[in-house]
Amino acid sequence: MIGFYYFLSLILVVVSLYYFIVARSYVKRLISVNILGSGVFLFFVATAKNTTMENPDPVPHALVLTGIVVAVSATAIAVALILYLNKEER
Amino acid sequence: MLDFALGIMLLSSALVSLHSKDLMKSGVFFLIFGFLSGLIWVRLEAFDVALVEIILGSAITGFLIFKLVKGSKRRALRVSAFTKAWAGLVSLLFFLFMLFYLPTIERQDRVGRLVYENLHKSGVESAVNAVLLNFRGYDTLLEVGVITLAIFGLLALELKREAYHWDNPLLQSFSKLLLPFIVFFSLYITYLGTFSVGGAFQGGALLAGGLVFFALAKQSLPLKKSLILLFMATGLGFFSLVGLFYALLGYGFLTYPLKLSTLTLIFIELSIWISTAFLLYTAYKGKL
Amino acid sequence: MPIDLGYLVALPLLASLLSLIPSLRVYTAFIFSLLSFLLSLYSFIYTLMGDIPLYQWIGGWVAPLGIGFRLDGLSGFFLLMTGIIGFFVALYSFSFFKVEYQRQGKVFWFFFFFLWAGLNAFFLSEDLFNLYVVLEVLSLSALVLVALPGHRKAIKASLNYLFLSILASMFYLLGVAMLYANYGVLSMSLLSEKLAGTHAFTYALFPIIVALAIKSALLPFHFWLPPAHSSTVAPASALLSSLVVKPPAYLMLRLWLEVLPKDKSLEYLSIVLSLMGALAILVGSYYAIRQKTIKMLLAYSTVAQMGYLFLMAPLYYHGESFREALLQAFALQVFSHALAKASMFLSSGNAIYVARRDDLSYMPGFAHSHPLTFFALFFSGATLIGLPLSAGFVAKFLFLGLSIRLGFIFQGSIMLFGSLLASLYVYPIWRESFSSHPTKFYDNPIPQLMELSAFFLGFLSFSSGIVTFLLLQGIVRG
Amino acid sequence: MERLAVLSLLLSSFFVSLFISFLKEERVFLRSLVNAIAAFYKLFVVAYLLWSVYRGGVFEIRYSMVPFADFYLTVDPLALLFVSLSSFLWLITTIYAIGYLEGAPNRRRFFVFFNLAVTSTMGIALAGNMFTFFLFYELLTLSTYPLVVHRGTQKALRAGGIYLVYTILGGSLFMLCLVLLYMFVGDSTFHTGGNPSLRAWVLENPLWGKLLFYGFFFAMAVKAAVFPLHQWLTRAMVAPAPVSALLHAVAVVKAGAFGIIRLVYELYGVELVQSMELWQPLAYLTAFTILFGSFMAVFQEELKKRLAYSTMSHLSYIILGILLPGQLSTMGALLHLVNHGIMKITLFMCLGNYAEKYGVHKFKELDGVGKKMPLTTIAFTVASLGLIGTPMTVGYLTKKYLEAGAKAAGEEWAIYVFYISSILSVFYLMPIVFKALFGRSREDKEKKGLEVSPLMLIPPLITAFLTLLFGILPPEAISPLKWVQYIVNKAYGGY
Repeated sequence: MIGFYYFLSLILVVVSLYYFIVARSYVKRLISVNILGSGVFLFFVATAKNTTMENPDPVPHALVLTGIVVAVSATAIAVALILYLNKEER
Repeated sequence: MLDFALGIMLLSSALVSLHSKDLMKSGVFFLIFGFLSGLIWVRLEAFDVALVEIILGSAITGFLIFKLVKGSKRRALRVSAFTKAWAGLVSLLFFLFMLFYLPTIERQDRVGRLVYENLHKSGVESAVNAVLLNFRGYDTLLEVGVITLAIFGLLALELKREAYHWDNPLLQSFSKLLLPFIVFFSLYITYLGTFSVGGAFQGGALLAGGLVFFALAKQSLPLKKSLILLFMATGLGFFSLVGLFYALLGYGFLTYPLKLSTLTLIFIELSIWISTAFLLYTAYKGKL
Repeated sequence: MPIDLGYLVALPLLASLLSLIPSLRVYTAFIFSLLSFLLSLYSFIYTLMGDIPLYQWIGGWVAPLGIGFRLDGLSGFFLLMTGIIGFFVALYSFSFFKVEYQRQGKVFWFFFFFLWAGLNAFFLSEDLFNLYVVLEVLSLSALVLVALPGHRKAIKASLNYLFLSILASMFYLLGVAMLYANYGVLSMSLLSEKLAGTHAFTYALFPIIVALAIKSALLPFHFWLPPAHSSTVAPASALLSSLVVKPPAYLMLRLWLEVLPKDKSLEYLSIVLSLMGALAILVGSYYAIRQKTIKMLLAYSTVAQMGYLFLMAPLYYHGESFREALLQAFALQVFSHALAKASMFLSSGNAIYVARRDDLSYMPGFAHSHPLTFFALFFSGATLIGLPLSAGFVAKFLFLGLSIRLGFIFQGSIMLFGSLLASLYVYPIWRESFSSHPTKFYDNPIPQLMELSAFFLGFLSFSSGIVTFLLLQGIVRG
Repeated sequence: MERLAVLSLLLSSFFVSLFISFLKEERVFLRSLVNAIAAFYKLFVVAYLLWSVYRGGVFEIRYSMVPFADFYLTVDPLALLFVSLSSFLWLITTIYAIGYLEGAPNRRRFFVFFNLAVTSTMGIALAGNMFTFFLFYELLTLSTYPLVVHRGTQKALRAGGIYLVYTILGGSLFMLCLVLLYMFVGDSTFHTGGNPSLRAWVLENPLWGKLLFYGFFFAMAVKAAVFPLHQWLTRAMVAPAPVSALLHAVAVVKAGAFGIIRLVYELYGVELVQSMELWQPLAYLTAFTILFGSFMAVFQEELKKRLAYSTMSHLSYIILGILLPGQLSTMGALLHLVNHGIMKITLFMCLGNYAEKYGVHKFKELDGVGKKMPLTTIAFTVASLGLIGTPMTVGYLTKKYLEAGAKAAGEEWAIYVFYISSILSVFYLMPIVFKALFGRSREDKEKKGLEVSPLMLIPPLITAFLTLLFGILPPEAISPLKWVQYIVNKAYGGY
């Protein structure tokens, strides 16, 4: 089962990498980078489960929490900048 | 089986969101993607992550992207075949590369066991929060720093933008009623963090969601701007002051003595809770 | 006696918050930049005399569980570099924001101190995941600094920078996740023990290297840098170009020399990196020579100068027996470029201040009107070329010597050729500042602090070559 | 005490430049005072060092600057020869420059770089190994570039560009050779009679040894303006007169020649240079340069350019003297290092006076200045005679030694080269004197008082006087000749 999740995370990363490169609008680029991030987080969380212990490893969970907050911060500022550019265009 | 179903759904929502020419559709599917990934975290027993993902990763990011979609022109620029080709090549190579890598991962105990062994010395009972606030508290300090930085950044640039809300009287009164509950519920979640699933970011994000809802319903908070600013800076300020305080006392930077650790951590959680909430709220509003 | 290294991070963080209070802004900026500078200086002096490497486990939690600070010769030296540049840029900014960009001056300090905290944290950190968060701190604060002028060009540049840097961060995080999955630790010192004799880490290395290459603008990923560094205000440009691109390269050296075991795949990687570095030197210099505006010229020169750090990658792989000399060369190249580039960007701010435009051909004849700025340009230009006594010369001497000793003729010749190219793009700046053409004479004075800080940075970059033995003692001992 | 003396020799002018750079442009008097005091102080230190080195004192400063190479300063007789020459001429030029630049803009910058250039020259003289030599050699480039472009005119800027191209290319070559030297041999210390470890290595790898020797030679030949590398020198004459005088007659070009002395005598060693026949092709090249320079000088309309070509030719006298085997030619070369400096600086200062007073820059404008400016013209005549090699002047001495040296080495052709060059120099110097003295008289209205300010008049007179004095002094007296003899005896007694 863990293997499936690893594979899923890999697919997410690869696909969003492709769309990141071909994206021509900021919105799509932002979405793809966010999905790429989710893929990486999935890798982390799958690793947390990939242990001999009964409970999953809490460290990756904490790291992913940090990662999500960081990603949201970056997204927030990107959104603000893009909105500004859009407004200028109009 | 459920895993496979979830996985396929997650993947297809991601694909739709990425591929769709219609930005609105992309946004909607991105929201769905966030929600589904929340479910997957639950399947993987990452309840804390799930909570944050659903509120932050899915709801708040989704809202932000919606705002963006509204303002963006819906025109799809042509992508040259060449770009597609090399993007495809790069991704394919990366895919193959990672495919070779995946089998090298082994099932093993990583730091997890150590966390559980030292849990009683951390001052909280929940393992994730022990890592977050104590064992790797320094990461969290910087994380609070990052979010503070980002939101102050967008304030500092003074990128003016118009407000966006729903004009619905029913919604307005509902939001007024709802807000106190959300405040208490988010505080409760924050408090839960000391011994179970929950914590400051989760609670803060929840409160932020409530505040955003409140704002969407064309309501404004009865708070002064300077107070909101203060709330926003509380997390980082308090956290780094605590770090400095213990360093000055000679315990070392961010090193809590065992007796005081629970108390300190609760205060830190509270400060992060309030500032996360107001930071995300401001992130949504885009201005004070 | 060692100090608590946490101060180096927490004090600037606190300062950034305090600087938001309008009535305290100036005092905060002054006191805390002085304090941070002194702290860096103290840590540097400690690396010269005290026990190094010094580990400090935050919260008392030792490595696999907690995060550590690590202070050694190299990090101490870079802390000093950050301190010096931070301090002088702060001095410059006092005057600069009084006479220009007053609105931006109100918020500048917040990001300035954040950046400083991030840099200190980066050089001290010992934990790979922690470095990810710090990288984010750095790139977000850099990004805001890029967008600071608020015009369309700046916003666009900062947005492009943001996207690439998020992508890079995600790649880096993926690499860290892979390492954690395989080895179960995040601390660099533990990792180096665990890596020995294994091969799986080479997979994880790939996304990490790509991420670091993007962040330090190595050639195929360099296109974000020139617009980002040239479109913002002078003190911000100075910080970005001198300091913000350096940490990724530093981390790479750290990994290379201290964490990764010797592995055949690394050799191939090092050759690839070296080729990219060589291309960066050639292409960056070529574009720098062709630029018509000062700031673009300087930004492209940053691309070229960063190339040297990667050009020498095969040496890091083959040169265990010269580890010390390599570290010294690396440290000096980073140091000299950082100081010189900061000084040049500050001087370009002075040029724009008097001439009101960025064109090279309208650059004021500083030699005749503003001697201090002229000296700043002169000394820092000499450092960029790598003329003796400058620290840049010593770095190039060492790099050249090591590449010959280890048989890397290609790298050596590119290095020499690169400094010839550097003289080609520095020369126009010198020529214009000497020109006594009447249209280039401006007699309006520049605020003294703006001139002095540019001058001292240039002077230090040039004269530090003569005391390298003193500056690098920490590295020799470590 | 000894270290202090060496350091203060090096740093006195550096501190002056530092001090001046913080002084306001208007503080003329203080600036001049500080300059003069430092110059006198330096002379004093030189005298002290001369005395103690003669008595066998050893002075050195050495520390490891970079992992492979040492920063190494040492005071040996050869260094002192160059040091005393440059610090004496520095004093003279400083006085001259104070007068010459009176009222000109940007004097502060001028003196800052002037002093930096002198510091580098001192460093070049005192350098105890090739690494240190290189440091100061490049620093000299850096500090003289601003002097060349001092006026900031288009012409000056272009000249500066060419100067940089040549010197930076030369510097790169130098650096490459230096690095190779360190990587293969690991040591670049100057030893009387040659560096032993280098010698061992060269004997093993003769090809590399040869290449390295030529590399070093051409890197220094750039500054010494040997034939294909001389373009910068003639163009650099746009610089103000004191710059041309000190830097392009003494410091810069002589730094190249001095480097070749160190290279031949103390790095490779005469024995090696001779046994490997490294010197021959270079000797032909320098001989050609002598003739080429003299020949070109004859046709130069611009007076400073004429002197520049003459400098080029005379520098090659020195280099040829170094390359020719045997004690006598060595003595000739070392003597000419000093003598040419004294004579050439006189000429430049005199030209500066002409230009300052009557705006004379070209040959045809010279008419009649001789009568208006008798003292300057006397000095000019004396120095010209010296350069030609007339008896009773120092020029005669050097020429005799060089010719004797060529004879002793069995290279008779060189004697003819010297003869032809002497004849050519009559053709390029004497017309100036004649035109100045016997040309049409000038119609400018009479100006009262001295022909030029005493600050500009006394220095050339002193050097002209020395040209005569050292020429007629008996061999026993204290003079450059005696010191050169001492050096050569030590050098050739070394093995």
